[in-house]
Amino acid sequence: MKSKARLMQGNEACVEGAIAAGMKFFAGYPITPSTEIAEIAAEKLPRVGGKFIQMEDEIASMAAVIGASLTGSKSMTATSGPGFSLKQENIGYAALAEVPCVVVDVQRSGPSTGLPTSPAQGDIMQARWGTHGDHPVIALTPSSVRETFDLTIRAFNLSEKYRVPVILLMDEIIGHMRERVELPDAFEIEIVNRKKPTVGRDQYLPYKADEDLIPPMANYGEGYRFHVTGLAHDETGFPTNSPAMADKLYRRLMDKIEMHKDDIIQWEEENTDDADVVIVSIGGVSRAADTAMKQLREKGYKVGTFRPITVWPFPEKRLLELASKVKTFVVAEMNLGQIALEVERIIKDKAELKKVNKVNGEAIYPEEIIARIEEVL
Amino acid sequence: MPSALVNEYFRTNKLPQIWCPGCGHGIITRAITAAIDKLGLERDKICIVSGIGCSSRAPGYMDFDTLHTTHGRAIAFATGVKMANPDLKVIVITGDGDATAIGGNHLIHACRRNIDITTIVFNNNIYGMTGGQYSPTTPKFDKGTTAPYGNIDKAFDIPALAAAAGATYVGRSTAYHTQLLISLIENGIKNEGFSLIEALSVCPTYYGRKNKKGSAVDMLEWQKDHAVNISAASKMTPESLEGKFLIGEFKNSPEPEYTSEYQKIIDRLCKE
Amino acid sequence: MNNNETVTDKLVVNENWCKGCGICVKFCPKNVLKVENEKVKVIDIDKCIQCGLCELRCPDFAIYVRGK
Amino acid sequence: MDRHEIRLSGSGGQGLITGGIILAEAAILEGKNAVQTQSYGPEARGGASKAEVIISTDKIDFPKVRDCDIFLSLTQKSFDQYSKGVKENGIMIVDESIETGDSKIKVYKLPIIHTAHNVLGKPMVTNIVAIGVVAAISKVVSKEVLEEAVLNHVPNGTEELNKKALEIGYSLGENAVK
Repeated sequence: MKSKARLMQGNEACVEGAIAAGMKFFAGYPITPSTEIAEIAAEKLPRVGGKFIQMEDEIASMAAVIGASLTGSKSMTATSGPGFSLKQENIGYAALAEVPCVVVDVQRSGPSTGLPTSPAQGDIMQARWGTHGDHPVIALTPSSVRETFDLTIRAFNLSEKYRVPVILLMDEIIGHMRERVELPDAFEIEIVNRKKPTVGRDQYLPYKADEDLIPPMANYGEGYRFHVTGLAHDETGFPTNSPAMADKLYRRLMDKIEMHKDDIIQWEEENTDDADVVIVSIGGVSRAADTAMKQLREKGYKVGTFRPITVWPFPEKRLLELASKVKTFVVAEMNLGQIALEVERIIKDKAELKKVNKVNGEAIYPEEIIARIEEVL
Repeated sequence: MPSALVNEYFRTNKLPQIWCPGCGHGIITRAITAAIDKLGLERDKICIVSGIGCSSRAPGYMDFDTLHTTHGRAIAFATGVKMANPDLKVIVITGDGDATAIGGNHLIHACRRNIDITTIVFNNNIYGMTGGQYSPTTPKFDKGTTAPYGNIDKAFDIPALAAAAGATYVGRSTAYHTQLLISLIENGIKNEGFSLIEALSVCPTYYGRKNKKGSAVDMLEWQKDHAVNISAASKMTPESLEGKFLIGEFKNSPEPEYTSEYQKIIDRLCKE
Repeated sequence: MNNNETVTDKLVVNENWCKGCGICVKFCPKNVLKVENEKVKVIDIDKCIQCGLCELRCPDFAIYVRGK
Repeated sequence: MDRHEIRLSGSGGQGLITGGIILAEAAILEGKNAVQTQSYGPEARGGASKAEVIISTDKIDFPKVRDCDIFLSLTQKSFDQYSKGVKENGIMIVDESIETGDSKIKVYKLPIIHTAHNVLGKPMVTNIVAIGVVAAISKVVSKEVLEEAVLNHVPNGTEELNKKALEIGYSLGENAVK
C-alpha cells in the first residue's frame, strides 16, 4: 500500500479538517497570513457541494457565516489580526445568539497593520475578550500541521455541541509551514452535529436549555418559524427587558462552557514528572520549546513542557497541580506577556514565573528559551 | 380578533408594536405581508432578516423564520442564509441609516452580485431609535439632533444607488402609496435577483417634529402631494416636476442570479 | 383584548392596538371615523363603503374591514 | 539521526519556494520527515527571498533553519542577506555571478542561471536546475524521488522540459563534486 504521507501546509490542513468535519459554507476576505485558507476553500468546497463566497469585508464574512449556520450549514471564516478585530462584533452576536461557527485567526504581528507577514501571538486576549460584554468562547491552538487538521475538526465539533463560536487560534508559523502529515480516513474521524429539537413548532422554545445548559437548535426553513436576535432574550428567543431573564441568560451562556470544561480542555505535557522548570507555550512557539527542552535534558537539566491545546478556557486545574511541584514556569510567547498573565493569575506565588517574549516579527528560537532557563538554573 | 392577514402573518401575541403613534413603519410592514400573501409563497420557506434601528424591529412581529442582526449587517447575514439555502425566499428589512450608512458597503455588493434577496428600505430620513440624528437620507439643510444648524450632507438617492450598483429590480413608493408599495414588493420578490424597494416612511416624532413637518397625517399628505409616478413623469414639464419626487418601478431588468450561478459551478464539478 | 374591540357589520376596531394617530380618519373618503381620547371611534358606519383604505394605512393593524 | 538543514535563497520569481517544497516532498516520498518554511510577502515577489527545508529521519520540532548545512544562493543580494549561519562544515552552492568573498566554508560556484536561460532557454526552470544541483552535491534526496516530486509540481505540458532541467542540474552538481 502506498503511504498516505503528504507534504501539507498548515493552512491547507485547516481546510482539509474543515471539510472532514462537514463544513458546507465558508465566507472570507483576503488577509495574510490566512489567505490560503480562503483560496483552498474556494477550490474544494464546490467539489463537495459546499459554498464559498468572498465577501466585501471581514464584518460581512462573519455575518454571512452566522446566517449560513442558522440554515444548518456548518460554517467557517478565516482571517488574521486586523480582520479578527473587525469580526468581533458579530462573534459576540454568535456567542449571544448561540450560533455554531468556526473562526480561524492565523495570528500575525500587530496592533494595526503591524508586520503583516510575520509571526506573532498577540491575539490571545482578543480571542478571549475581543467582543464586548461577558461571553463564552472556546479557542484552540494547534502546533503542527496534523494538529491543525485535528483541531479544525474539533473546533467544528465543539461549536456544534455547545452552540458557541470556536476560535482556531493559529499563528503564521503553523499556518505557513509545510510538513509531513498522514491524515486519517473518514471513518476514523468523530463528527458531532448540533442537537435538534424533538418537539414540534408549537412546543419549541429556541432558547430553552436542557439540563446540559444547551438548547436544541432548529434550522431555518424547517417550519419552526423562530426568532433570533442579538438582544437579550428569554427562552422564546424574543427580546426581554426583564433583569431576571437577562441575568439568567448571561449566566447560562458562561455556565454552559464552565460546566463542560473537562470535555473542552486539552493540553499536552512532557517530562513534567520530575521537572524543576516547565516551559509554557502554545502554537509555533511550542516547537521551539520542545527543542529547548530536549537540549536542556541532554545537559542534565530537569525541564518539562506544558502546552495548552485549548487556550480558552485555559487548562487551569492542571497548571495549578503542576505549580505545587514545579519551581519555575517559563512562559514563552510571541507577544509581551499575554499567556503569562493567565499563568500568573493561576499559579499566584506557588511557583516562580519567568518570561520569554518576542515581538520583532521573528520566531522565538530554542536558544532564546535555553538562555532564559540557564539564567534560572 | 385581528384581520385575517394580520392573524395569518403576524405574531399577534407580540402586538401592539413598539413604534410611535403615526410611524409609517407599521404600514410598510403590513404591506410586506400583503405582498407575500398575494404571491402565495410557501410560508416556511421565507426568512426575514433585519439589522438595527426602528425598522429592524419589524421581523420580530412577523411569523416567519426571522433574524434580527447587528447594525448595518442584515444584508451580509442574509447573504449567508441565501447562499447556504437557496430554497429560502430571503427578505431584508432595513432602515436608511442601517442600509446606506453603516451597511452601505454590504448593500452595494449585494446589488453587484445580484443575489436573490429582496430588500425593503424603510426610509424615515432620520435615526429614530437613537433619537433623531441626521442620516444619509436627511434632506440637505434639514435638522437633526446632530445637525443643529442644518445638515450640509447631500442625501443619497437610494434607488439610483442600488440600480447603479447592479440591483436588477428597483422601485420606490411611500407609506401613503400603499397599493403601489405592495405591488412593487410583490414584483421585487418575484425577481430572481437582488431587488431593492425604497419605502418612504414618516417619522413624526423625530424628523417631523425637528423639521416642523406637522403630524403623521400631514407628512403622509405631503407624500401624496409631492410624489409623481415615473410613468406619468415622462409626460410632464421640468417646471411641473420641480420639488416633486418619483415613485414607481425604476428598473426591472433580470440578469443571472448569484446562487444559481454558483450552483452551476457545483453541478459542473460534481459531474467531473 | 376582546373587551376593547368595536365590531360593526363593516368594520372592526381594536382599541388596544390603536395609538390614535388619526391616519385612518384623515384618509377615509366617507368620514366614518374620528379620534376620541387618543383612540379611533366609528361615528357613522352607515356611510362606510368598505374601501379598506383605513386598513391599508393603519400602522397599528388596529382597524380592518370585515368579510374581505 | 540523519538531519539536513537547507536554505534556498534568491530573488522573488526564481521559484525557489516551489523548489523548497519539491525538495521537502521528495524527502517525504523517501519516507523521511521534512518541514518547509519560507519568507512571505513583498520580499517573496522581488528582493531577496528564501525557502528553508529541514529533512530528518527523526521528528522535527523547531521548523526554522538554525545550523544551515546546505545553502543555495542565486543572487548577490540574497547571498549577502542569508549566508550567515552556514555551518563551518556546511556547503554553499552559489550562482557563478555571486561574489562570495573569503570563506572557510566549501563553496560550489556554478552557472545555474546561465544553464536555465541559455542552455535550456527557459528562465522558469531555474529552480529545477538549482535543486538538481543541490541534490547531486548534498545527496539529501535521491535523483529518482526528486524527479517524481518535480513532476508532481510542474504544469501540464512542461514535464519533459522540467525533467531535462533536473537532469542537467544534477549533472552540473555531479561534475562539481568529482
